[in-house]
Amino acid sequence: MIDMLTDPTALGDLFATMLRLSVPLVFAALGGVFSERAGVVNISLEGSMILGAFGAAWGAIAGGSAGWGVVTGAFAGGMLGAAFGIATIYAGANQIVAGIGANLAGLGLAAFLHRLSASGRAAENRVPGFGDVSIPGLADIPIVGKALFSTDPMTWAAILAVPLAALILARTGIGLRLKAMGENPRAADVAGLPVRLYRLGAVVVCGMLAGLGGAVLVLSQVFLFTEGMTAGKGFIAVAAVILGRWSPVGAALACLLFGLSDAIQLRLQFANGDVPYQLFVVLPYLAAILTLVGLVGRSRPPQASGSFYRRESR
Amino acid sequence: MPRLTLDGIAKSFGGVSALDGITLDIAPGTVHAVLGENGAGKSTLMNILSGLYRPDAGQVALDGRPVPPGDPKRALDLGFGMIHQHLTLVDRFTGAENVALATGGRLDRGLVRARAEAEALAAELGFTVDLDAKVEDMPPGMRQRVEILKVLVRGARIVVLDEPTSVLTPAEASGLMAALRRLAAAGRTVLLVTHKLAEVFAAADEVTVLRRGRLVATLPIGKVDADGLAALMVGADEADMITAVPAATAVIDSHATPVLEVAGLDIDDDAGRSAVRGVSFRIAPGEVLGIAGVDGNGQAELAEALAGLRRPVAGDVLVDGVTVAPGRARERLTRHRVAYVPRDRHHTGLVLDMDGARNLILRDVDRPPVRRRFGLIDRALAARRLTQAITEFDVRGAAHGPARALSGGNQQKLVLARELGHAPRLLIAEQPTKGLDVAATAFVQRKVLELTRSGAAVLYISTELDELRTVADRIAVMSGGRITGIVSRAEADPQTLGRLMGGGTARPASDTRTGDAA
Amino acid sequence: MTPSRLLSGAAVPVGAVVLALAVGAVLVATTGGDPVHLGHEIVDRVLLDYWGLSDLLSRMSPLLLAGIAVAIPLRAGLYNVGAEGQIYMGGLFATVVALNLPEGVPMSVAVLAASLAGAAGGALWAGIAGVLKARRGIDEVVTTLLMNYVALNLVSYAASGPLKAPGAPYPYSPEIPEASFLPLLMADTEAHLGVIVGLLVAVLARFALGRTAWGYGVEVAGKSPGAATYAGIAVGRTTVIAFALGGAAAGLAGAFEVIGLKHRLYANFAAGYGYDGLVVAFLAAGDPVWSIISAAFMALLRTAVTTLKSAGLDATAVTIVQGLIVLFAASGLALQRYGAFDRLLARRRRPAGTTAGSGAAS
Amino acid sequence: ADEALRVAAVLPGSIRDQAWNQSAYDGLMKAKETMGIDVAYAEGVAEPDQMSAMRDFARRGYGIVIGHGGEFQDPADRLAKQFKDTLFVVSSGATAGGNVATINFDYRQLGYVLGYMAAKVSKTGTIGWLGATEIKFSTELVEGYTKGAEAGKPGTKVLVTYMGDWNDVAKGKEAASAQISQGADVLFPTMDLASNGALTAAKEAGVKAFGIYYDAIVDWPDTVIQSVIMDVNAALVHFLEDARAGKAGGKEYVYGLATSDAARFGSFHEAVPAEVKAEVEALIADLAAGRKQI
Ligand SMILES: Nc1ncnc2c1ncn2[C@@H]1O[C@H](COP(=O)(O)OP(=O)(O)OP(=O)(O)O)[C@@H](O)[C@H]1O
Ligand SMILES: Nc1ncnc2c1ncn2[C@@H]1O[C@H](COP(=O)(O)OP(=O)(O)OP(=O)(O)O)[C@@H](O)[C@H]1O
Ligand SMILES: [Mg+2]
Ligand SMILES: [Mg+2]
Repeated sequence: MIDMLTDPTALGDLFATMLRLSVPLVFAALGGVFSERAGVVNISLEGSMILGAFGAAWGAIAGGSAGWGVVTGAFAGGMLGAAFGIATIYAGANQIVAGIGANLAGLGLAAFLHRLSASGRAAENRVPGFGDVSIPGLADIPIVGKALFSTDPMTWAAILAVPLAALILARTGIGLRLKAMGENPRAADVAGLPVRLYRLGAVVVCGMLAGLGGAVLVLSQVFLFTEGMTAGKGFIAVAAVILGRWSPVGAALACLLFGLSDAIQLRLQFANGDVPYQLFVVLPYLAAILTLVGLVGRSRPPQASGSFYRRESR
Repeated sequence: MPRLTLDGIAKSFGGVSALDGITLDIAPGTVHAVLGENGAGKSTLMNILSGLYRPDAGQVALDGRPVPPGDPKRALDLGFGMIHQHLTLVDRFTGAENVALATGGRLDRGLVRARAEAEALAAELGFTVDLDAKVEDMPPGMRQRVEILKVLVRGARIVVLDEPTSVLTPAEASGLMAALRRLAAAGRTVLLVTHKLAEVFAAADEVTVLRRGRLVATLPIGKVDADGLAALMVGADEADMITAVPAATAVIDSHATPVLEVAGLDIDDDAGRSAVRGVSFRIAPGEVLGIAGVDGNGQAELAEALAGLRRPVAGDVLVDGVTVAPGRARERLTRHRVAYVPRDRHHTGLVLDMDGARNLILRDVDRPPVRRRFGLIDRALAARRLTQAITEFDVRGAAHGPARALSGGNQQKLVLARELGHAPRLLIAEQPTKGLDVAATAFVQRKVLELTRSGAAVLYISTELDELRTVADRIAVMSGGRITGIVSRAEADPQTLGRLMGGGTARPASDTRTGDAA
Repeated sequence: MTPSRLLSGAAVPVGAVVLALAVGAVLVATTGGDPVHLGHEIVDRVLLDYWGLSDLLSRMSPLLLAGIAVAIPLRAGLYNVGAEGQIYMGGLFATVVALNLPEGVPMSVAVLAASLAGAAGGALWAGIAGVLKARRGIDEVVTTLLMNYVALNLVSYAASGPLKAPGAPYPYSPEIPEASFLPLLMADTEAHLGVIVGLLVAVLARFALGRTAWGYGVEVAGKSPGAATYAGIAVGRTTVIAFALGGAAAGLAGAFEVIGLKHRLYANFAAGYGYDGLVVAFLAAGDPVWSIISAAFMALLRTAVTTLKSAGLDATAVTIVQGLIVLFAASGLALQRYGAFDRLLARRRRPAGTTAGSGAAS
Repeated sequence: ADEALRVAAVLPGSIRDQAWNQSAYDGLMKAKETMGIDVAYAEGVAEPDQMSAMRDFARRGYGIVIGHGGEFQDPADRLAKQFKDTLFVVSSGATAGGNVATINFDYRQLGYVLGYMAAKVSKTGTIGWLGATEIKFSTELVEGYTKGAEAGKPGTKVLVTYMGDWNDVAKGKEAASAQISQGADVLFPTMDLASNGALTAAKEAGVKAFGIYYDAIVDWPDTVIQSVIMDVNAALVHFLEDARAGKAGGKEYVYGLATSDAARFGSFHEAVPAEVKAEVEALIADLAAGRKQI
């Protein structure tokens, strides 16, 4: 199995698998970063992802192109984000409980609508997705070339989204204000900033990004929607947000770690038939825990994250 | 220029009235002081002006036009700017970012501009601030200065300040007062909440006194003196107590074993930088040693180390001649009977989300009599302590609810009641009268002296020289992490202390090393 | 609490459920179902039925214990997202002990041994997250979440490998000896003693947290780490202990699922209880005793879900309604807690001339 | 109506999984349609709730209660004692007797045929098998598949991947890609919805694959070269017809190539060489006639 790391083709292949497994996570995790930096702990990423996946499939079929799928996928994910946001930011519902509720509602709704709108045979509901676009020359770079430069637009979008999100948070006024909502909403409030609106905005954007994460699965990877197809990726994205210390780049790296270890375990498995497969399945989680212990260490969430902001409470 | 009118403002919290029928008329171009005991409702009133709180009744008007209630954004747009008693800064932002946040900074350009304006203003006010430092790394005084800059940079027309000078040095405070006068002269309206009567006389044109949520009087400053104001605040019968100057009468036995002996203490700050270097001193039974100095010169780390919250790098600490193990808070509280009034009541002093009674057993919850059989807490005892604190220390509003709901001064009183209530051998007090009203300040100073009469020692850290000269027998000055000199109360004139704070020594010194603390 | 307040307190969750059910009824109607009939089903088969009650109780046991598993660390300011994994570890430990008990051990000893082993398994698993938090400052949310996956796979491995019953078509262990069966509360059902233990643990936890010096330390560590350091409370140790105790409660839940319900270790024997524990604890604002109410609520929901599915309701619609109920209940409770309803009423009353607040304070 | 022929099933997964659960659901619906019997089901029932869901049906008076998966064996055994007049049926169950019946497919036999064919078709000498978790269904399929491959062409390498998940389509795709990149050119995905991902990977890479449960060539015309049709559907109807005739009891029902309406193979892809096709057909015939045992 060493050839996985030494043979350029196998390595390139591993790299490509890592990237594909990571891209949906990256979108969702970026969403999570925005939400949590604005002070809202959002575990409803899973719900937004699955609704996004359904939305993307429906939109791409109805609109006849993958582009429509992107729009409807983001919209569907954002709608769940909005519902979660109104419950937590305006009504003051506990963010964890509301997140669990939103996940259930999202999972249920996606499957419910799918059953209403599509036949029971996946292959009959094939979705027009994105094809790979190749950049001649660059695509021939060994190892990373094919994965990075002969791929679909969603992967590029994810790769661009990470620095963009980092830039927004670190360098723009919006980013500064958003972070203030998560650190000390009172400071933002007395500065005349609409705390709840900002938070809601962040949560909706988060839902949309998670929706895109779901859309990637449909539009770029498997070209169909199936019930429960996100299979817990939203929770992995939540973990990636924390593992990446609430920073876009960190979260993206954490997603890559999950993707890489999953890619490796899928390759290690069949060469080691006598090792119980569960050991391979947990590899990504163990890798993440070890990374936390060895590399990441102490981390501080945004100070006001998880809290409901009420103006007249001291 | 705007004329500010308040008409029948009322506000209650959970059925408890904090303000009742406040009607005021403030002329443009004046500085208007607002005075009152702790819990009188000053902050509540100011928060209503800034739109943070929505009044239950009444209205605020600017030039006759009503200001929409409970809308901070509109209030800002109309020109209200408020410096809050409990700072509204983002700890993990730099000073400049905090200013940019308040001024609506956009992209990098906004940050640069906000920074430049804040810097210019700081220079004008005589403030030293490091705008590139994170607020969480700043000493309290600097945070206060950032809060002030943040609001003033916005160019508010009505500037509301809620106890802005409680952690400023005298020089900074007078710089601020002068600036307020200039603002008024330029036609702005200034509302100043303070407990320091000197500031009232220095800066204000008019003064309003609140008592228990009601407006007692509004007077031009020329028509009233300090005693008169005190009487208005607390009622004539109690006013005498305030002005009775406490006399330092404890007998200091400088030959007895010192209660506190500190030898060669080196302490690092959170970032691992050297904060205190080679500090040695003794405090005799019955003695109050004051520590003066500009905030951030190692006082905080010294106090924390002595309280067992921070492990010194080197040096010894002896209480009553017994070496105390480094960094063992519990042992200090109980075995050595060290009391500690921390500078930050929100972070260290109190558990804001616990009620008064539970806060009062923080020191000794795990020992009798609070701890009873099977590890049970004696809740009746805690309740009795609260009753006692309420009567003795006059903690207002603490009978029910979390400490969070208390006014700033009353929170401070709760801490003091707990720390002074255990007959300590040694009291370490950082800015213990911060935010206290005049009566409470005098009361605390009396309590400190009472303590010394029982043979206890006190380390009294304050940035206020007047206060130190009232309570301390000797005053040590800290600068750059060192004690640059210790002088007796009699020698402690502002010039000497000022020189020591600048890093000089009392004797024209040869062992002054200022550079190496960095 | 005046009777009228209590009433309004109950009104909110009930209102939330009614609202969610209304949405559910619309969904049912769109798929051609009969909402009224389904309503009858719930009343007849869950609320007014021996077996329905037994189902409710057998689910309440793990839900309540999982809620407590979240509530205890929460008191120390820590989020235990790992009750799920801790339940699995509890089940695993209990099974190993129950399967290896020497023959002829009296029932009480066998049950106790398996239960304690389960508690130890949960405590150990949670304790790891506690130690990582205390020693290295590693965020407990992510460690507990990730460790769930590890625990699940560990149990899956055990049930399909070393513990697998010979010839089993699915990963499960042999049946544990009858001596280690947890006694039943209701004959012929699965309503086992676990729910009683859960109630006791809830009361005990509330008592220990609220009345003892230890609980006080936990509370201070949770509410103000600064003050805890000042008071010399060992925050690190408190963290580990709070986590371990929470994990023990979850482990107990897992043990009971094995010795009380399934009598074997299955690969997915407790699916979802740990995450529902978060809902239980947070709906109860972290109070173990109030968790009894929220656990009963969640047990009712879970029982109703199965009943609705068997009554022919589309499972996806059921899931939507389930999610909405949780979402609405959380929102409704919050609106009530922060006095939004009071304010609404007061505002409406004000024109009539009464002063806000004064009437209610008695 | 006939009391004994009210039939209910408890399904562990979604009726839209295009696999295990859906085939049972389809079978019920077909039985309802063709035999006019009263059917009910509960889908997505998690392990802690499975016992009470089965009991609920028994109490509602369903004469036959199916637990669709090996995990229902124990609940069925326990309930059988309480409800003596109900016939409990465990799909993929282990032991029958009394009023508990099991329905099984001869997974080894079916896997053997495909392994044999894969080895014959493979050009690289490496073939793949993908599954979700280690249950009887999976382990027996793998066993047969591996043996068949060895019989088809000694030395054929079989890559086995357990994904740990039945429905993660994206991961199914990557798991298949991993096998393909290791040289596998014939894949046998046996998950539920996740198989769609594996088939997508095969399609994109231009390698061949097998379908399961239904004749998948209709949906994957370029990719699927043969399908093993475990027609739970037909098996159920079979069983229920027995039941209507009063012949069903606590027996082990095993469907294999001998009961070719329930367990059979689908269409060959035209690209399958004629001689391979002939050999496979001969093998199937031998197995069906009992001339060959595995
Ligand atoms: N948000 C709040 N919630 C509950 N009670 C409050 C709140 N704000 C103020 N109060 C109560 O209102 C009363 C007035 O408080 P306020 O802070 O206005 O006093 P203050 O005059 O500013 O006192 P200090 O000089 O101590 O700062 C106090 O009894 C306080 O407990
Ligand atoms: N989950 C909850 N939802 C709403 N209100 C709650 C909840 N938990 C506690 N309360 C409220 O908090 C108050 C405090 O409860 P209670 O008096 O029983 O606690 P306690 O005095 O701390 O009890 P003990 O000291 O005996 O443990 C109660 O009046 C109750 O109304
Ligand atoms: Mg105040
Ligand atoms: Mg209590």
